[in-house]
Amino acid sequence: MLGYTDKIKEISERLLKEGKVDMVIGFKKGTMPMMNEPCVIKKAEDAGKLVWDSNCGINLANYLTDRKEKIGIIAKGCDSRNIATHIVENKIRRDQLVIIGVPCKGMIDRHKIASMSETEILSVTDAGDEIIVKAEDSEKTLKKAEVLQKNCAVCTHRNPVIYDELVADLVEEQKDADRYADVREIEAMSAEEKWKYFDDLLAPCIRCYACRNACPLCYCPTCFVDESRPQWVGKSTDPMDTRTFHFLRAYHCAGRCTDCGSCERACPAGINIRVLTKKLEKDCFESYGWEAGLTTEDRPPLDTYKLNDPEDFIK
Amino acid sequence: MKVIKIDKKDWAGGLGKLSDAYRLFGPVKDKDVSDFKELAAGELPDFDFLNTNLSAKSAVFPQNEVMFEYSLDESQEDHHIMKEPEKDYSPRAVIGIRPCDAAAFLLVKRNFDTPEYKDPYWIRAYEASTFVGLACNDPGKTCFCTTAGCGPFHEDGLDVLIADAGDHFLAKAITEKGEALLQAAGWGAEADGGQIETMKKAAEAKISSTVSTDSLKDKVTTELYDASFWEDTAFACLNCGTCTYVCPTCWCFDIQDENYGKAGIRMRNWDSCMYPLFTIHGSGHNPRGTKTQRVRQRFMHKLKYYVDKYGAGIQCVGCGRCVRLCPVNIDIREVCEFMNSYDPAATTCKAA
Amino acid sequence: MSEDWEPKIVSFFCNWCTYGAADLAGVSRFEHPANTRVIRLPCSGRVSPKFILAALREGADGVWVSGCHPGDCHYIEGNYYARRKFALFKNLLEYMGVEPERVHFSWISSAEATKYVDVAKEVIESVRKLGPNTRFVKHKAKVA
Amino acid sequence: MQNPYWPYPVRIDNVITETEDKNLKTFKFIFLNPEDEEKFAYKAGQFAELSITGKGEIPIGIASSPTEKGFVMFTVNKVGLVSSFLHAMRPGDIMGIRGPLGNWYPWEKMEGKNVIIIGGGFAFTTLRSSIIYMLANRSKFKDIHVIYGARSPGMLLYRDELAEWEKRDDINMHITVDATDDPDWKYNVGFVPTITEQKAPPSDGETYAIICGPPIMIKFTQPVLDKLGYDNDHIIMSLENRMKCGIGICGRCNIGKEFVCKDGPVFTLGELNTTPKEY
Repeated sequence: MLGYTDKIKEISERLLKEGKVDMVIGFKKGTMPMMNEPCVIKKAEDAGKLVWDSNCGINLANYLTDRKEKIGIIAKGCDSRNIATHIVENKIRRDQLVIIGVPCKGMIDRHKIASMSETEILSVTDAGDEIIVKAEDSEKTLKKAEVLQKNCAVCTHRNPVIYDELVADLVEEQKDADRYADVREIEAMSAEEKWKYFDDLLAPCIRCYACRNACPLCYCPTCFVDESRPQWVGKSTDPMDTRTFHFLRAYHCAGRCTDCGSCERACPAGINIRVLTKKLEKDCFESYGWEAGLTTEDRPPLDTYKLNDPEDFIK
Repeated sequence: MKVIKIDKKDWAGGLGKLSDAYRLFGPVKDKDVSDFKELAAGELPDFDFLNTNLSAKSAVFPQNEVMFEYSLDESQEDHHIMKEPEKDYSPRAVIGIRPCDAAAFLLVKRNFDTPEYKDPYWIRAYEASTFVGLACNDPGKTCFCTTAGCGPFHEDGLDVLIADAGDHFLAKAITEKGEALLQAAGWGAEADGGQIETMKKAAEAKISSTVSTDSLKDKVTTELYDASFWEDTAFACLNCGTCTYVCPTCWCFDIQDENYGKAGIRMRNWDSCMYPLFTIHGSGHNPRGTKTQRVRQRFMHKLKYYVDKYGAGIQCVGCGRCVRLCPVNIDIREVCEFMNSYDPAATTCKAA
Repeated sequence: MSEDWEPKIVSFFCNWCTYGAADLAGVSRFEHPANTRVIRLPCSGRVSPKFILAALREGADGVWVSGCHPGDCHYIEGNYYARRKFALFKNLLEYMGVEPERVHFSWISSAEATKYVDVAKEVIESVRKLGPNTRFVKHKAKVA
Repeated sequence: MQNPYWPYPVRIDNVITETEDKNLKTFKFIFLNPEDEEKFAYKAGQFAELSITGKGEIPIGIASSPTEKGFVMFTVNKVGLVSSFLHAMRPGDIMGIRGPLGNWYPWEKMEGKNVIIIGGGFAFTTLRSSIIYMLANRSKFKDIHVIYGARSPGMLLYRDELAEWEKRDDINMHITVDATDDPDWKYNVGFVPTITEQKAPPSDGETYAIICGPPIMIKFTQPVLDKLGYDNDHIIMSLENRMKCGIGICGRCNIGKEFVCKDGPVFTLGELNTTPKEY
């Protein structure tokens, strides 16, 4: 992704200078290795702060919700799909946006790379298809493809689906990715095993809601966890409450989730929460032929129906 | 106080003896993540960690805690009357707590143990605890304890400081409580205290991250509050509660009644100033309704309100957890710098 | 499972069809087991997944949702939307380890008193076979 | 160690529907253990947490006066989970009260001074407490003025008592409603700031003004008081914020370093001007 940053700066500066947008939403370099911080640039002379590398995993569509300004936004494939979803759900208007598309080669898994190093990591830099990991007493070169975020490894929409500017030529899409291997593995378990699997998966959850808040789909004015009349779910870390929270959180993303991986990336407890949203993604694809965020024309699957939708489960 | 040498081969045995007299809490690793848990019989604390994901505050202030029990069954004599549950406040030892986490208890104590009101749950658990600290020989890149009133070998708040010296631990009793614990464990071989001093200097020299806090107390609250940097600082914030939950000095909580048929409990749960629900009025009005207001509250509380209220420095021990675990890299060290160096006059001039 | 255990089924019935069928079964003196607690709703489309989870959390052994046959919705298309919602919901529930026989769906018109009785028996018997529900049941919170 | 979270058990003795919209009810409570009433010694302006077992707690200003013995009284607006449940409760039901909490109007400072009370809507509760208290200690205060406004005559709280106070000559009542089509209405019509401008005495330099009401009323009354010569240290306000613990520990109700529940709810305007306006 070399050269992306320069192009992003150039486009952003131009858009701001020409007054085409009031702000550009992008990433600036973080204070930590493998972390870039979402930021907003309002002046052309500040466009130089913008960066792009393999650490831009947070979904920027999250920062668009209900904004009124004219906005330039940097968008990799998944961001662009969530922007499309935002447009469909009336959380932003298309004509407010100048989408600066980024053909994406995947983001790296910061949890995974951190756990691969004995000592604290000092810096991680992109070098083409490789990344260089510097730690206290070592320097390692890793194949980027081997340390991608799990969702990126199976991504089939790396290129932005809608855009007004493009920072580089489109990249080749991954063709033979097996998107749902992990879901199938769980589906094959017995009810008992499934129950145990999720008990174990969700045990470290501290109910901080980072997964919910990192998700561009979660913008309800009052989340179901905050409703008190009636109260749907308890507030403690009781396993049943935690499970109810994760069930409903995932379900609210049904037919809308683009598998951008923000939830998992944000989770401070390192929980692989995508196995929940991916199940719904898979079902939507298999039952209704639906992939979220590919167009701004079609209604999402729970907002429409076909007369002959499958109903084997109904007596 | 005296310094004891504990051969590592005597470590498990000593802990075994301790478990007769104390409930033991310590860092335990689960799927690569270290956190403080009550140790099962025979379970050893796992010292292979920079710092735990969550702080050790849960040993005294659990994320969910029963305050009262009640019955809603009107055939019962005492229905609808709150009753304090029986709780286990027998001696507990928190083994392997980092000095920063222990120092944090002292900051938090100012909130729970006030001249007017005493929080009985926190105080009883705190008083029942003996804190056995594990000094940091290799502090992390995000540790800024030495400029946050703390340090890798900091002793305030600890009862015993243990330093890992290779094949043995050096244990320094800091309080009588600590001395009693060492005795109960049967560790008694006296050692030279000088080595701890040397290790301490070496560890402190490794701290590369700092904050400046000297000017915070002189800032005018309302000026700092109205500063222009808050909007940019808060932009990336997702308003999740990660920073507050992992923080050893965040103490805010919510109170909830939970009913199970005709009985129930009043409990408290950690809460977070990051959540809109934290402050929303019954009318729907919310004095901290925006993300920027909530982010500002967190930093103003830690770095200004607390400083002014108690005159005892910032409400932060520099453990670096919020820096490491923030999903969007909001960094308290940067914000502290903005605040400490804030000059309203300069900002006004620039704008004009 | 104690001998005299009887499954408790929480039923969410559409006002325009299944609720009427249950009524008709009653006035027609059709015999059927009394394990269901009925909650009447204006449409199967009104059934939120939160309702079903709430029933399980409160200790229901089974949940039964029933509405109008496709094409018969009083509000034209409520049950079509519901159908998709239920399909995804049931799949996710089973994915998380809830037994498939815990939660049931049916289409029963107000004239189908016989179908009502048959499905009621089927629902109750399949839940009886599973035994008391343990999934998603909220017990006293494990708090310190 | 006394547990400050433990509510004294009380029995609902009486429930009065105060307003025509039925959204405000006054609850009279009697302590199950008489010794708890002594522990609950309070001053006008303080509040308490009403604890509904199984639902939660709500912070409510105490409407009865310390000079009234044998019961405590609260007027509650029906808003959320707890207050709605309370509205459905009946005499004889058991619940809890935790307090008294917070500070109070500065009675020591106000002794020997003129006092003007300005209230709007259902914020009149602790003002009722104050009026009863002052009338029971009438000699301690100079002139007392009360300006109290509601949307309509049917929305006024404590109507019987208002009528009685109107008859007295040791308290100057200025009752007002925003509007009314009642031909028998014999008091003022107009918003509180307007009536304040017309009826409130100018400050003699030492007069205290206590204001309680909706934010919009406070916003427009404040300039009127400025004009009448009240300085910021003689304008006293009582704040509301979301609260849980009520004792300055749980962390949510702060304005700057002050907690509304413990350091307030009563502040002078002078004090408020030095804190962030997070209320």
